[in-house]
Amino acid sequence: MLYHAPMLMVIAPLTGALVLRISNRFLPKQIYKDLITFVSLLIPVFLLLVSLPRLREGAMVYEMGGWPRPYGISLVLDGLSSLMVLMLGTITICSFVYSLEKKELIPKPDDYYFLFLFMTTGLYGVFLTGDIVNRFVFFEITILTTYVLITYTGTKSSLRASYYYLVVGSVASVMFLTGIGLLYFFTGFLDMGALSVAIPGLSTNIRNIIFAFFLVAVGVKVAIVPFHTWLPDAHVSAPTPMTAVLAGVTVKTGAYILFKLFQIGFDTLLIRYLIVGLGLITALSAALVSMKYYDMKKILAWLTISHMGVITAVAALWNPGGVSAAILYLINHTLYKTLLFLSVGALIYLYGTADIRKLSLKRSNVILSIAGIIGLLSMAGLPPFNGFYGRYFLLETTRRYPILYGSLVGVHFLTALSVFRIFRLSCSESKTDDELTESIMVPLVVLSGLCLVGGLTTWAFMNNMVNPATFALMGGYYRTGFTWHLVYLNVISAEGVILILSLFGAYFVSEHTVDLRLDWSEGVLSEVSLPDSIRYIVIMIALLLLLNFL
Amino acid sequence: MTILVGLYGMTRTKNSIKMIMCLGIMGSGVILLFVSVGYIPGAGAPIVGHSAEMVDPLPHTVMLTAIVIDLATMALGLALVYHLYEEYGTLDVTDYLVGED
Amino acid sequence: MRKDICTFLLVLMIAFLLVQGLELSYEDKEDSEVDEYYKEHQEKTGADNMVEAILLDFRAYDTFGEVMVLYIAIAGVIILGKIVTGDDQS
Amino acid sequence: MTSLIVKTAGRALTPFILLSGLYVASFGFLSPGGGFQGGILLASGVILIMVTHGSKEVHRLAENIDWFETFGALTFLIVGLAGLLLGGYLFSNLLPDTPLMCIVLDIVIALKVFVGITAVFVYFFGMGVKEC
Repeated sequence: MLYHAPMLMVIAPLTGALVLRISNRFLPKQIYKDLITFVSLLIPVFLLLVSLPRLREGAMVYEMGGWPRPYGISLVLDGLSSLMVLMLGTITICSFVYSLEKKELIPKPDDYYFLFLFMTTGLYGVFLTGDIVNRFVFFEITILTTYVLITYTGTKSSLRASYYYLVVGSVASVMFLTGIGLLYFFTGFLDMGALSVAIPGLSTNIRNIIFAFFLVAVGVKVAIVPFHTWLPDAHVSAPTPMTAVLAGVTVKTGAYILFKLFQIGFDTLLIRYLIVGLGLITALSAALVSMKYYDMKKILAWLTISHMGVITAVAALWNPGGVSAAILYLINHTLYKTLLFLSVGALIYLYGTADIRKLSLKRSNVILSIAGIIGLLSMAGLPPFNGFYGRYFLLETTRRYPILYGSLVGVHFLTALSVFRIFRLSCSESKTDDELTESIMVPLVVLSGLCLVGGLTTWAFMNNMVNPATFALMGGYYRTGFTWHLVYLNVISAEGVILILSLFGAYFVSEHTVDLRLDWSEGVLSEVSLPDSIRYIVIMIALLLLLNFL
Repeated sequence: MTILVGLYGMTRTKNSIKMIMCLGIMGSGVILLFVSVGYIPGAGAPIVGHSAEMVDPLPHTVMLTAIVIDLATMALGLALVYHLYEEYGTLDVTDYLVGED
Repeated sequence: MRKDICTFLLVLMIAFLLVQGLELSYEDKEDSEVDEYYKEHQEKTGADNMVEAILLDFRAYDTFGEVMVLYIAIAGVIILGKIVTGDDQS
Repeated sequence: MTSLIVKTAGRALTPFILLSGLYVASFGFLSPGGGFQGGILLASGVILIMVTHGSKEVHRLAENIDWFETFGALTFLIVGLAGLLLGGYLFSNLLPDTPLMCIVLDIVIALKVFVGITAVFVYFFGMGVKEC
C-alpha cells in the first residue's frame, strides 16, 4: 500500500476537485464542500508522514501503468521532493483554512476551492514526477488555474495582471517545450534519470544552447530579473490566500525545476555563472525597488523576487554547501513569506487598505500583531527566528566568493531597511471595530509558531530534511551531524556578527531618516510594458547564445 | 524558426488579440519542431504494418499534448482579452498600465 | 521603431546562432532506445497506431494531465465569466 | 442573416461530419486519428449547426455542460483507478493484447473534447450575443 503513496498524493486533491465540481447536485451545503476540500488537502500530508520511515532507505519510485522506469512515466519521492511536498502541504492547508473566511472571495467560493484543489494537484505533480514532459503538463495545470485564481478579486488590475502572466507564462511554456524537443533530439530520453546519464555526454556547446530555452522557462517561474515583470502585479491583485500560495510555493517550483536541471547535467560553467550573475542583479535591484512602494503587498512581492534571486545565485554555485543553504533558505522563505502575506491579508480585512501609512501593526488585534512582527523580524533575519539561519548558511558557504558575499550582506541590509521602514511608517492611529475570525487566526498562529520553532530546531531540520534533499540532488552532503550548540553558537561567529551588525545598521539608518523612499527604475524594472518584457526574453536568449558562441 | 517569428511578433504588436495569435504561431512552431525531431529519413507513418520503417512516434505524442495545451491557453487568453476589453474599452496593451484602480 | 529594429536583428542573430550551434542532421539518425522498447511491446497494448499506443498506454498519465488541462481551461473560461460579471446564479 | 443555402448545406453536412468524427475517434487504434481529433470533429459538426441555425437549442443543452465535462474527466480517472485495482498500477492496461482499453479511453476523450470545445464555443457565442 505504501508503494502507491506518491501516486495517491497527486490523485487525492484531483479527485477532491472533481467530486467538488459535481457535489452541487447531491451535497448542496457549504460545510460538506469545505470538508471535501480539507480532507483532500490533508491526505497527501498524511501519506507523506506515513512514508517518511520508508524514505530513509532510499527514494520511492512509482512506475505508472507498470512500464519500467526510462520508458514509462514514473513518480519519484526522494529527499528533495518529500521536503517540497511537506512544505506544499503545510502551505496549502494554511491557505485553505484562511480562505474559509469568505469575505474576500466574493463570487462563488466553491469554484475557488475547485480551482485551488486543481492547482494543488498540479503542484504535487510538478514536485513528484520523474519525467520532464509530465512535469511540463502538470506545470501547465498549475499556471492555467493560477491565471483564473489571480482574477478572483474581480478588479480591473487583477485582469491585467492575469493577462500579463498568461502571455509571459505561455512564452515560457513554449520555450520549455522547445527545450524538451531539442533534448529529445539529442538524447532520445524524456525520463529525468536517463537524461542525467545522457546529458553529460553532450558537448558543452549544445548544452548551453538548449539551456537558453530552459533559462526563459525557469526564469519566468522563479522571476529572476529580466523575467520578473509579471510577479508584483500578480501578487498584489490576487486574493490573499492565493497570494500566499503564489509567493510560498508556485515561485519555488521554478527553483525546484532549476535544481533538477542542474542535476541532470545543465551545469556548465557558462550557465552557472550567468545564473549567479542574474541572481545577484535580481537580489540587489529588487530589494532597492521595494523601497519605492507604500503598498505592503507590493513591498513583499519585490522582496520575494529579491530573495528568490539570492536562492538561485547561491544554488548556482552548485556545491553541496550552497545547495543545502539554498534549500534551507527556500523553506524558511516560504514559511515567513506566507505568514506575512496572510497577515497583510488580515490587515486589509481590518483596515481595507494595504498602504503602510494607513495601517497599524501595533494597534490591531494582538495575535495579528505578534504574527506580523514575528514574520517581519524573521524576514529581517533576527537570530531566534528562522530567517537568520538561512542567511547564515548562505553567507558561510560563499566565503570564497567576495562579490557574492558582499552582495548577500547588502541584500540583508536592504531587506532589514525595508522591514524597519514598514515598522516606522505603520503607526497611524486608525482603529477598527472588525474582529478577526478563527479561520484567519489559526493559520497565523501555526505559521508564526513554525517560524519560531523552525529557527530553534534548525539543527534537526538540517540533519533530517535538508541533508537528504541535498543528497538526492548532489549525491553528497555539505556537513553532517549538526548539533544544537553548533547552530546556536552561529550568532557569535563572523557571519553571525556581520548579519546582526548590518541589522542594527539598518535600524540606525531608518531611525535617523524620516521616510526612505527611493524612486527609480520606472519602466526598466517596475511597470514594464508587455512587449518590453517579451523583448527582455529575446535579449536574454540572444545573450546566452552569444556568450556561448564567443 | 516559426517560434522566433511568433516571439518577434509579440514584441512588435500592441494589440492584445494579436499577441494571443502570436502565441498560437509559437505553438505551431513547437509542433513543427516536434514533427521534425521524430523524423527519420525514408520512414513512413508510425502504424504497424503500414511501412517497414516508421518515424519516431514519441514526439508525435508529445506534440499532441502541446497542441491541446496551446488550445487551452489560447481559449483562456481570449476570454481574458474579452473581459479586459469590456473593462478598459481598448485592446492596446500599453493602455492597460495607465488605468490603475 | 529603433527598438523594433534592434529586436529584429537580435532575433535574426538567435536564428543564425541556433542553426550554427545545433547542426541538426538526420544523416545518422536512429531510433532511440525508448522507441525501440515501445515497438517491441506494442503488441501488449493492442493498438496498431503507435502514437495511440503511446498516448493511451505507455504514457496514459500524460494524456490524463492533458485532458485535465483542457478541462481546467474550459472551466476557467466559464468561471472567469462568473467572476467578472459577479454573477452568482446557476 | 442565414440564407436557405447555408441552412441546407449545414443540415446536409453535419451528419457526415459527426459520423467521421465518431469514426476517427473509435478507430484511432488502427488508423491515424484518436480521441482528440475525433472530439474536435464532433464539436465542429455541432458548431456548424449552431452557426447556420442559430443557437437557442444548443444553449439549452449548454446549461448542463459543466456536469458533462466533469463526468468525462471522472470517467478517465475511474478507468485509471480500475487499472490500479485490477492491474496493480495506476493506468495499467486492463486487457492486455486487445485494443479495448484504447477504444474506451479514446471515446471518453472524444466525448470530453467534444463537450469542452462546444462549451467554449457556446460561451464565446453567448458573450457576442450579449454585446449586440
